[in-house]
Amino acid sequence: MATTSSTGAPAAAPSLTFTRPVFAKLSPHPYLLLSLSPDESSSTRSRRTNGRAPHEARPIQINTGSLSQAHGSALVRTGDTTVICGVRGELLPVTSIPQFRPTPSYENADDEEKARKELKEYDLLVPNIELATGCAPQFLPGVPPTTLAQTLSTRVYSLLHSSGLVDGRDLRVKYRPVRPPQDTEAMEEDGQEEEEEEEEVKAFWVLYIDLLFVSFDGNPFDAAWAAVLAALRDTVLPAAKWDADREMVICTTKEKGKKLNIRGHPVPCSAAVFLEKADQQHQDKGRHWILLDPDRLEETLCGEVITVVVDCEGNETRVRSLEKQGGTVLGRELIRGFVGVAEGRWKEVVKAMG
Amino acid sequence: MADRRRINGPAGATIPPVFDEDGKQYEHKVAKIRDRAPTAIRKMFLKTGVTPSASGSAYLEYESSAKSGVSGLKLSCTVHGPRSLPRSSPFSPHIVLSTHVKYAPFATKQRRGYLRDPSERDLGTHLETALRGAIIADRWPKSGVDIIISIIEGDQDRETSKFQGDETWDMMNALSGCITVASAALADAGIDCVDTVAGGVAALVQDTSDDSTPRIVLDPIPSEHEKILGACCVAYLPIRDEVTNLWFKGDLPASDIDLYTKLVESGIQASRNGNRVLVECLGETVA
Amino acid sequence: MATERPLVLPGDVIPPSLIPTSANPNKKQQPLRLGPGLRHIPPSDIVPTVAGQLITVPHKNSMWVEYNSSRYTPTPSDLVIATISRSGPDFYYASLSPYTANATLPHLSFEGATKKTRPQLPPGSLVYARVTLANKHMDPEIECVSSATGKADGLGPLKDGMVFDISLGFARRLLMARSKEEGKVEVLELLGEEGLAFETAVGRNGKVWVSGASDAKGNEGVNAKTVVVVGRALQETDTKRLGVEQQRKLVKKLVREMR
Amino acid sequence: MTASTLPEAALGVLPRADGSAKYSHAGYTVTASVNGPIEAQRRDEHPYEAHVDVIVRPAAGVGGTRERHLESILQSSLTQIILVKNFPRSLIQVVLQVEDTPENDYVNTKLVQASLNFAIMPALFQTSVLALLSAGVPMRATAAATAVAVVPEDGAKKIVVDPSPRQIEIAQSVHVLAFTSQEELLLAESEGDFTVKEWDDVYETAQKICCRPASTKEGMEMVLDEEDAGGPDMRHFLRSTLESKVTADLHWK
Amino acid sequence: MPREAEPSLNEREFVLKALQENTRLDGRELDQYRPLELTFGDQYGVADVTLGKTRVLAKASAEVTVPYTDRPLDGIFNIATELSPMTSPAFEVNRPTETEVLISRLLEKTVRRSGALDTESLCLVAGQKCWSIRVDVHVLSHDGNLIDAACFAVVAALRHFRKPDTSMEGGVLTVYTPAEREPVPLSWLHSPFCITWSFFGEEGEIALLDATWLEEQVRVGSCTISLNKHGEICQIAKLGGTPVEAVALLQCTNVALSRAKDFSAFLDRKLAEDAKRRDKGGLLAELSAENDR
Repeated sequence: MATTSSTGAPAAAPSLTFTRPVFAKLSPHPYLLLSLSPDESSSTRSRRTNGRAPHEARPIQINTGSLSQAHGSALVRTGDTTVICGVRGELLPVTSIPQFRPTPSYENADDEEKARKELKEYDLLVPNIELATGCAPQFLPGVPPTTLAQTLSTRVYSLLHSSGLVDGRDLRVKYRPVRPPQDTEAMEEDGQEEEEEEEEVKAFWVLYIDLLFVSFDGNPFDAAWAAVLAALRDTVLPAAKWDADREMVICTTKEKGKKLNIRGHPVPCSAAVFLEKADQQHQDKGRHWILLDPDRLEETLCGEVITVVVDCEGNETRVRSLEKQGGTVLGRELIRGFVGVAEGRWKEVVKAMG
Repeated sequence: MADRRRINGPAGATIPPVFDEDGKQYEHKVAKIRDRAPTAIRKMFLKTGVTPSASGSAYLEYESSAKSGVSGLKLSCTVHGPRSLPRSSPFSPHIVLSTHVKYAPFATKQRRGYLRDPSERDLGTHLETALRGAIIADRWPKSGVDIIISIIEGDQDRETSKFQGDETWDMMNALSGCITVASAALADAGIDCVDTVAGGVAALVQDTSDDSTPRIVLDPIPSEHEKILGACCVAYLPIRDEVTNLWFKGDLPASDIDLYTKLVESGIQASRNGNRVLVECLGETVA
Repeated sequence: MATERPLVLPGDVIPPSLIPTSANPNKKQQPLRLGPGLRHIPPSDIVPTVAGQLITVPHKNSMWVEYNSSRYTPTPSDLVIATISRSGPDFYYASLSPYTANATLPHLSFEGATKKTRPQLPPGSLVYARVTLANKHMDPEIECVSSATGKADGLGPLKDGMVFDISLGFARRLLMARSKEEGKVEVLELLGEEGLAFETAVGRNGKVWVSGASDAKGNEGVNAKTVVVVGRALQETDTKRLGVEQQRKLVKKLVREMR
Repeated sequence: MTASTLPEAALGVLPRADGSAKYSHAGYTVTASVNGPIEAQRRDEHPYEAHVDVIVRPAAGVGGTRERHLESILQSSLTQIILVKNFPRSLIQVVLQVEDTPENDYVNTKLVQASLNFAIMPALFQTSVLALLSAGVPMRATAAATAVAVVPEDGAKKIVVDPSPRQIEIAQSVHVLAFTSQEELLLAESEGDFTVKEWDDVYETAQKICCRPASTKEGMEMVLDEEDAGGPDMRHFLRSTLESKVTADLHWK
Repeated sequence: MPREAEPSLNEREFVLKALQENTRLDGRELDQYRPLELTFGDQYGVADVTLGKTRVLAKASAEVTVPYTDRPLDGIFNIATELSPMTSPAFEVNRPTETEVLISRLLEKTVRRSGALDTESLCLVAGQKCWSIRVDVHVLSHDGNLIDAACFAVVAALRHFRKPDTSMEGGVLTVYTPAEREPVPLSWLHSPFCITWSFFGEEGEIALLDATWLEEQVRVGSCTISLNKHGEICQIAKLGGTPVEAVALLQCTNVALSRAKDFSAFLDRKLAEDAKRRDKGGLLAELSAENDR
């Protein structure tokens, strides 16, 4: 087994003779290690090979509404990671929901809670992430989604539901059967107000949330989620109503569409842990660095990763999701501290979202 | 059976929104008439190096015309290689091109699936022939290069093409865009070409507005015309004055014999314009 | 008893009291020898890597973890039963355990083998061999002749007979010099006492080869049944974890059934 | 069906696998097989260490994106505790077959579900560790995981160990934490809505369950008494399960 | 994936030699099965079957869905057999092997096509809604004769299974959760079983039941007979291999019938025991459900 010393120091020596890219290709770990731990003599501070400080994230740009075919869209760029998100609504008549129940078994729950369950029960949110666009050499098309792509999709899906970002009530298309002919006016309403007892749900909007990576340079989840969040906030569903005669939902461009009301600003913040010793099997781990917003090279060199999703809108910071795996460096204290870092990132991202 | 590697959504089929305006559409279609001169092509925005980790990459966007609902074409292309072919594949004296064109699910009016459909495969084959003529293939024996294009937004109108039915006209615009953007990406990847190939589209259209005499227009937008009689998409090498790929569709009135040649020539003209943008962009990056 | 052979789990801290410090000072200090299931983490930690009983032998100044597993990892000088899977120009490629990389067996490493006289072994043949080289970075190498003496010492192709799978722990017990006393396995002796004529070869890789005694008449009939009985006796002793007494019962039962 | 309060486990249940374990707790029953180190396919062959391959198979229906996610989480965690460096170029394969999951009597179960089911993690985690131990795969340490939910209860918030599907439905946040036997935090997965303070409490509870200091006989009874309060004592459970296995294996000693 | 290990020449020869002396390695008679065990899970419709070292788990599940357009009055019934690396590292996920295809086809013929489950009873709203019943077969341990074990597990699981209760009022379908109404059993018509013979020797003159994995690797042919306790044969499959005397095959069928009777009696007994066990269990579950509210 390679002893830890031999992975570190000797490999560093030839670095003087190699050009940086060659050194990076040949022995990436020592390359990053060297740059992170400059010898005490020199005054240079600990920097990553991408020139960032360990706790420095890449600036984030967010543009929304650039796609005309989608009902909502966003383009997110952090460094060399670029992802596009398109949200498109399609209609799902209740008749084509086999397990649909007009009065679900959870009447006791309030309407909002009910709507939230509908989202999950009827699969009204459908996020998918496409990596096989040649966005990086390892992601070429013509292959089924990689484990990474599937994992990302699942994480987005889970966070969508657990954070209750979308209000399920926005996705209902309701209809009030008309008894006396004079209140035909009531038909015109798109069922957003309170006397819902007479109204019945005729269909649901299904939101297809498709993410496409144009360029991939690490930390896909943060970028992807930012895109989802921005795109959903940009989403306007066409005004739709149930046409009893034609037994179908009819949309119109005459009335102005329905803007989704998106609850909260959950923003993820990811980091990877870089270990001084390539051999992590020892108890004493030696030094380590927590690299915020890791790039592609760093991700290949780090085993342990953490993602914390926070929402700082209220007076108290709420954590909406916490995922840490693949290592044992990040203990209780470090994670506590990292939530603070996440709060910082939250401000940047929310600002970028405008 | 559902794709177990993706999140599939509801079991029952979902329906894209139906608008009450549909059907009445046809009458006031004439309203949005082409405001460009027949020989003018839309403004293009081309940028290379959008995907740094790829050997070469480029992004192309057509200026979306004034009318709302009409989106400009948006394309992103990455080039990977040249790299050695996998052991399994047979010896090849020249470089092996593999082109892959895919519409993003949100690119068109109808949501696209993740699996490639025939039209996307067609685009891929057309693109390959168009490029093969431009690349100096035998400079890279035993190696292959992947050219991947994502159509982020199709060149399509929200309402139309239900009426013109045929989506081919849109595909032609898409193809010419693909050729131009791929050519830029190849140059960015430093893969030797005899010349910079670019795509161009010309169509023979018929509009009541100009007493429905057929006329040839460059870079047509199907929705701006009532009837498209025929169109062609050419991939053209300006310096060598060669056409590497030609795709023609439609039926031309037999009355005018050299109408076909006219059409192709205007196609070439369109491609020249495209080429100008291309060279400009490359010039910047080199400088 | 538990105090002598405490249960250890991976990563447990071994109390220093249990780590032998060379017993008698007059004999010169010999280094602490770590057996299987332990690893040394500099500077001075000794940590178990498997679940088992910690055995310490102070006078030998050695310690290891006693455990039973079913996946064989080759170790030099182990005796193994290998199945030839194919033959190369100079080597046979032989499998020691399923789904693992083949071991190499030089064509000439048989007793008195020359290019002409070497045994021709078709795929599927069995050989009794010794592991000569085994390290995690290379595929193992085995031999059917002692490189020192040039003699086979019982190694070589195994004709006829049958191989039975047994657990690695049981194989080790069978191979013990005093398997009866240390390993608490008597089956074979008992079967012999019952008058069964058979020969066996035990492979450390969890295989035992049993064959009817090759008597001049070669009365096959008897052999097959005998072999089955021996095989079952061994496997049941292993899987049902029989003590000496139960082994005796088992043998009686099996032999009765056979006759 | 009512979920068992105490975990149960059996080792070596699959005679033809190198190692195997069946584990049931809180309504979940999982069987795992471990094979390895065996020859790795070229595509996941690593020159310096063993590739750990984890496969999760649901009881009903085909696995989907959710299973892939669970697999990747388990894979990254197990790679940490297995001494992968000891077996370069080889493969250690862990297959987890879910047999039983607690039913929520208030919903009809849907077959294909993309949403992550946290509560199943501990069962999967424990089973794989047990199977690895039974296979005698060299490890740096053992580990244990547990699921904890913060459930609102008449105004106040209550921490529930091994929550039932019903409790998860109404929970404000659900957490899964895993610790190595050296008390390092190996895995932490939380979703819902919670504060750092709440997470701290959750951490305390989970840690108590996963790494209660090895207890003596009478200490153990005491543990059993406070079962309902603190949840099961995973470390002791692991040890006693292995104890019986090892003594059985070495009965002849 | 690493290839399946082939038995050595010695093993091949010996197995045959022993059989010629009517001796099997585990001392069984030629027509003797290994001890068959069956345990039901906590949930309805989970059957765990062991046959010596072979172990198969079958799980039945139900879902409301849309019927096939060509069969608007029928429900949907599927048996999914997917061998995982748990069966043997030689199997790869999403890579069906011959064994796998064979098993699923035989189960299909035996259970589905023989109309063991009344699919019309699964129809809820003609052409719109129906039950989709699915059985997942998981092979946990493979020591030969997967087919017989799997078939028994599937039948056991389906007969043990309960699907949610439903009702129709004014064209509105309601599927009740277990809390609202006790689930109901499937309408089951008959219980077919697979009995597989393996043949050995030049003319396949030696025939035996319930072959182990090693025996299967050495056999020259096999024949699977599917029938119920009434002796109604659903299918007979002898897929190639050494030709066998027709008369011998008849003999096999007779023995198969008696085995089928044993199986069905055994299954009935187990189901009865489980029902008794549940009577209390069910009540408890109800109570606990009350507490949850």
